[in-house]
Amino acid sequence: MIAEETRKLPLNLSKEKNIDLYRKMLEIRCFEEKVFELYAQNLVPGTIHLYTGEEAVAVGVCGNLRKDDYITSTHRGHGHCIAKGAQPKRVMAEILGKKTGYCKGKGGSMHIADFKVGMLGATAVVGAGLPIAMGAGLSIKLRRTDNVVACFFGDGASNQGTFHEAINMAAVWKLPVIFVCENNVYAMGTRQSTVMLVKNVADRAVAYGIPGVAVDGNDVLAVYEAAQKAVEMARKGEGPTLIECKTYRHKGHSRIDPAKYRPKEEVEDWLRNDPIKRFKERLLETNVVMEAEIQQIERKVSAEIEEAAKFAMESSYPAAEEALQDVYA
Amino acid sequence: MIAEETRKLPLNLSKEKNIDLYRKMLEIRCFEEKVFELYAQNLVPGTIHLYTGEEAVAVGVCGNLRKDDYITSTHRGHGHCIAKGAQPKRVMAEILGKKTGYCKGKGGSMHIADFKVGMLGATAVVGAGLPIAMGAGLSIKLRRTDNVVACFFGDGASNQGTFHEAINMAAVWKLPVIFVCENNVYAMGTRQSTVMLVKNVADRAVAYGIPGVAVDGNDVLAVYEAAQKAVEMARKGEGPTLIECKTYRHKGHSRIDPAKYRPKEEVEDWLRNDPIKRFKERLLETNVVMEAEIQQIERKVSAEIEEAAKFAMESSYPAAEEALQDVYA
Amino acid sequence: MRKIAYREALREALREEMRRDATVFLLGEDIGRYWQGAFKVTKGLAEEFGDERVRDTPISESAIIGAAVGAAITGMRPVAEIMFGDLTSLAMDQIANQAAKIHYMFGGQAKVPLVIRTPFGAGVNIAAHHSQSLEAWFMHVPGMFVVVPSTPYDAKGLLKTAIRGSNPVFFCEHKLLYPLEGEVPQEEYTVPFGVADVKREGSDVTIVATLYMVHKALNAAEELEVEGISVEVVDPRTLVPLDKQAIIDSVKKTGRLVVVSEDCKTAGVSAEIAAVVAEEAIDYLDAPIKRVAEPDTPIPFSPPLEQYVIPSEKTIMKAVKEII
Amino acid sequence: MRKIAYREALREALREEMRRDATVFLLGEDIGRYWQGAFKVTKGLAEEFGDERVRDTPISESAIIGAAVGAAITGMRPVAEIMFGDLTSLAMDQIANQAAKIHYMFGGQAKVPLVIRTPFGAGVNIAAHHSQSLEAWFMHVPGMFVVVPSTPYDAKGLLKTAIRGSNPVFFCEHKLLYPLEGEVPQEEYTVPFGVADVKREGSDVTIVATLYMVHKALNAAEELEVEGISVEVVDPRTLVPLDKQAIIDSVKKTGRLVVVSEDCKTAGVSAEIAAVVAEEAIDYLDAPIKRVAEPDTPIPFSPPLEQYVIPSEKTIMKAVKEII
Ligand SMILES: Cc1ncc(C[n+]2csc(CCOP(=O)(O)OP(=O)(O)O)c2C)c(N)n1
Ligand SMILES: Cc1ncc(C[n+]2csc(CCOP(=O)(O)OP(=O)(O)O)c2C)c(N)n1
Ligand SMILES: [Mg+2]
Ligand SMILES: [Mg+2]
Repeated sequence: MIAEETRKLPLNLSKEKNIDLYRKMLEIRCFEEKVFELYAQNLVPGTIHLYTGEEAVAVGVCGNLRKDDYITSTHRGHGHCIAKGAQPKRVMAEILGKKTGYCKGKGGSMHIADFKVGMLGATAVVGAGLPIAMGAGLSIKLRRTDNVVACFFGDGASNQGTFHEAINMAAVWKLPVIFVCENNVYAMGTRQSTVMLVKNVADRAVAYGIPGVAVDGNDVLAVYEAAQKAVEMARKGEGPTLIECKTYRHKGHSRIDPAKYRPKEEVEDWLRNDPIKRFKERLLETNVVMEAEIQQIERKVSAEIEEAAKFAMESSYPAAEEALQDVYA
Repeated sequence: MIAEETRKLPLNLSKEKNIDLYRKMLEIRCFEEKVFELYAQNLVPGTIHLYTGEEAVAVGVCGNLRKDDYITSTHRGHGHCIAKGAQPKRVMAEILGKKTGYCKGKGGSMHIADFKVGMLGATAVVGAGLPIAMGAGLSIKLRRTDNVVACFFGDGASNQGTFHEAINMAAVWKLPVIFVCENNVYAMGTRQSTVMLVKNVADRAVAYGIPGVAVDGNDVLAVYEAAQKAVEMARKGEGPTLIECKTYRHKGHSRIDPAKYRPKEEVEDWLRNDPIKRFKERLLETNVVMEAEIQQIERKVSAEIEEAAKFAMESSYPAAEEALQDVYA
Repeated sequence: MRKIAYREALREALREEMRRDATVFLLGEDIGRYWQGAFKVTKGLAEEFGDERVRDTPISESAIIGAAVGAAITGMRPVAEIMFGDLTSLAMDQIANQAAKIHYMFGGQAKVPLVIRTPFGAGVNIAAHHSQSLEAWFMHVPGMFVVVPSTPYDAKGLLKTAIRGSNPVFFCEHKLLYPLEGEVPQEEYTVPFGVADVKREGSDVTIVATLYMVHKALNAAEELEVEGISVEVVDPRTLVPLDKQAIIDSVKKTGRLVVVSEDCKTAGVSAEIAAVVAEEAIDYLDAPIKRVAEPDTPIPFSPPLEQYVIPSEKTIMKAVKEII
Repeated sequence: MRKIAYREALREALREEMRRDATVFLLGEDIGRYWQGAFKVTKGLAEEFGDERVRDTPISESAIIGAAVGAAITGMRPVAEIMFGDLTSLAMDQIANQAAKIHYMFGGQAKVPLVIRTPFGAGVNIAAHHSQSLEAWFMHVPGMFVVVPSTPYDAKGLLKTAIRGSNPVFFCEHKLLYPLEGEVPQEEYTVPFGVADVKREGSDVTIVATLYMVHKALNAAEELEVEGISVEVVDPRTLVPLDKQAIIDSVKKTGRLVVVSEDCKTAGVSAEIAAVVAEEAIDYLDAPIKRVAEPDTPIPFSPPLEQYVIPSEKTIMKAVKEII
């Protein structure tokens, strides 16, 4: 875990930006808690992989992106969607398998996409998003726009061959891709330290001749800063960066996972290290916002997520025969 | 190319060992020249990938291996076979598609194996040998023998996902595998420096927390020394090493390749840097062997290869229906 | 006889073979003591045999199969688990080009006694990347056996045969079968490859079905019986080798064939079985062959959509009635 | 009409589409100025369009297809070359789970207009890893079209259609076809997907064949004519979509069907075509369906072995005579 001393004051960001980051993190947290609740009520089909505890990563990274920039996502993708600007209600509807969801119920929790905000979709094949993100980067380069792509993936994904192939290609071709490893210590029940000898996934950047940085993934500003640098580089055509964000999932891997493989103290430490709590404290300490404002935000976000859940629950399921549509464009 | 100053006197090796290394390299060279000749006479079906110019790699590595150690090989595998102790005549017969070949004509140049000497076979899928070699290492570990595996692969193969996955697993499990990258500057017409940003393939070892060394692959003793260290480590259960041997193929990639993508001076430099010529000069300079002995070896090797070719040419083709055999064990 | 679940039957096979033969070992993602397998098939095995022989791996499907290949050709008998059948696509080269071809390419020098276990099948709303049935891909790869057990009895007996054999075996399981209970004797037994099992006798129509579809076929058969239609249900149990004779014998008797399989229809399991009969037993047919399979779509997430594409008792009954 | 080689026809299609549409670009191993493609299809294109649009890649099949997918969903029209069809096994996840499923999984939001070109086929003694025919794997993947041109005319017209479409296309070529010459008009044309071509009319038996096998079927047909047997040769040209009607129409006319394809017999192309007819046109058949395909073996190296397993004029004629 990243030590206390790395805590920093808010960067040179406007109050609005700081509030924005906080608000987004909170939105994701509330959203995930709502999903958890609905799941417990048997309203969510299939399985879910919650982003709770990792909010600073998606928000810190996406805080640097424009609407026309791209991201790719994973099985643990709700947070990425919301951070990139997808509407919570349509994300929720998708998770519930409703027709009003982004994918009309065809994708579900593990396959959400919102191409309108540059969210190129989640893949449930661990590591499969890296080459696709790289390809989006190639497309940007060929089309000569100044967009960038942020590619989210887990620590577990960093052992896939696609990690190697995609980062190498992005490096060689100087593509505008930010590879963001969300190192939440585990891939299902497997500790990353048992399947990789180096300390940081970021250390692997050396093999591709690109910058690699490991940051406190529970410090939204640290993530923001690292991403900012990487995004700038990418926009200038100077190639990709590998950013590793050290974080932790508060819950089990998926809904059914009691996560007994995690030492109790480890979990407690990380719960104390909650990214939202930390950022809130910092905002208050530094007088960037007042308690009252925070409370107002919290109320608004909570109401908004309730709205989203209501929307999703009230939406109807797709008609069965729609299963046959959308196979070909 | 590796500079002159790295030239060393023979290591602390017996005369027999020195002669052995020389003899093996020569055997491979003569063998390949014979294959080339037979190919020109239309006696070799399919395509061929000659090892000419790279002999020091297979010989320097295999010089450290016992008969019961393993190797895995590639599409450019004739040299590996011979270095590991396969009989030239049966390798030649396989290349000609004869029944007396190691694989009864089923494999051909790209798929030779001789399990009796621990040569676990060549795969023609670039990079596919790395996981298999790793698996052989796992087998050694599980069976608690002290064998090792040497895994040969090209610079091009180092961009495959299997490179990443296999080396990582070997590292994590401390398997007795020596990953030997034969960096001959090109993968077909593609210069490695255009598809990899780091200087050495060996630099990638850092990503797996294992030793990585780049050596002059045209200096058989340099290869021998690096391999010796790696083999010792592996035998002691201390895990894998990545050795990159900088070398060059004298001919085109395959028979049909005029190799026009290579600058003339580059080719000339490397031809001057011939591993066999260099070692011979060194052996003579240091009086390890006398010119007369060398000549005797040359005559013997040449006769032996002629014998091998004769054997292969005189052998018969398999009967057509044998195509249906060996699908299942 | 005692009843145990399909997943327990598999576990028993693994346990017994690991006890019997020290060269048998397991590898795969999260199969060890911390997770015990995504579907808990390997539960308790790490505790008994240790972490070396019940080996958790990084998420590297290609290297998992490669590791199994390398181990198999040097004297071990690996059983590799790929967590979801869809993910075999990541290891297709190692499976189809290496594992399956090594014995042949090298002229019979090497044996490749390895088993790849993986679950296929839809029905639990986990969408396009976790629900496919891809048996047909592997049937099309010479040099490998393809096993499709539908009951705990078959699962245990076939897995033991797979582990003891000398060839690569692609061992298909089905997510919905894991909890299914069935009779499994205490005593040692194996089930041979290439021997179909007539799961129900009948005289009007033959249904050939595999994996979970066997049970849907049996349900459909029961309902059809009420309507006076007598259905024979043939379960090939292994797709490679395929017990053509058993299928043909049944068709000879009934004159009608419905093939039910959960994979996509085009170029799927049902195509091969239909083709075999069209080639070798067409004269016995009194009606067109019917294929009941997934329409050619990815598996959708939402329950009504997913249910729509999975072959059901209803679609099976409909197909039967169309040719009666 | 002028005659050009199959490889030139492909090159013309690439060149014309690249000139017409700036979003079309090529990527693959050694397709650029230094090697010009393993089979020289892309010769001269890097010179005309530059190294950016005719892009050499590292040896990373999975990332090549992934790059194409990422580019396709963001506005480009990539044409990826996989040097040998056997190597698609390394990119199977990106092909089958990503490229083919993205449009569906995401509810139609994204289009994936990409083409994967690759050569299949045996006959040049390059053994088990460079000689396979794996069309059937891709037919079994919903969401992707599978194209199998047998002539320069079809190759050019179908490739243009593939590049202009909105879906992923798996475009199969054949090593032995590249030098084959045939008539190709100077004028612009395309060949639609899903429309079979009757390459020869006949009345006694229908042969459905694809790729190089079309030519062997035509040769066999000629020889059979001498013996008084009139053969109709139907070339589906695309396997997905499959022009079932054309096949059925021909079978209606002849009453007999031989399916010829170079891939392994079990669960191969010929299984699907046989199954379609057994399902939809069995009443028109006067004889069993015959499949002529590779026996289920890896492709051996040695010339006599290899020739033995590849379907030949002789094996085709034998099959025809068995049902006449
Ligand atoms: C290629 C692949 N292998 C295995 C799985 C099963 N699986 C789903 S999530 C997961 C763990 C992923 O770990 P990580 O990449 O660290 O992401 P996290 O879940 O921790 O966010 C696994 C093994 C999969 N979906 N895809
Ligand atoms: C996976 C794969 N991709 C492409 C090919 C075609 N091919 C054969 S050899 C070769 C170049 C290999 O280069 P390298 O690994 O450097 O070995 P070298 O030929 O230089 O010894 C290629 C691309 C192949 N056989 N396998
Ligand atoms: Mg993780
Ligand atoms: Mg090379």
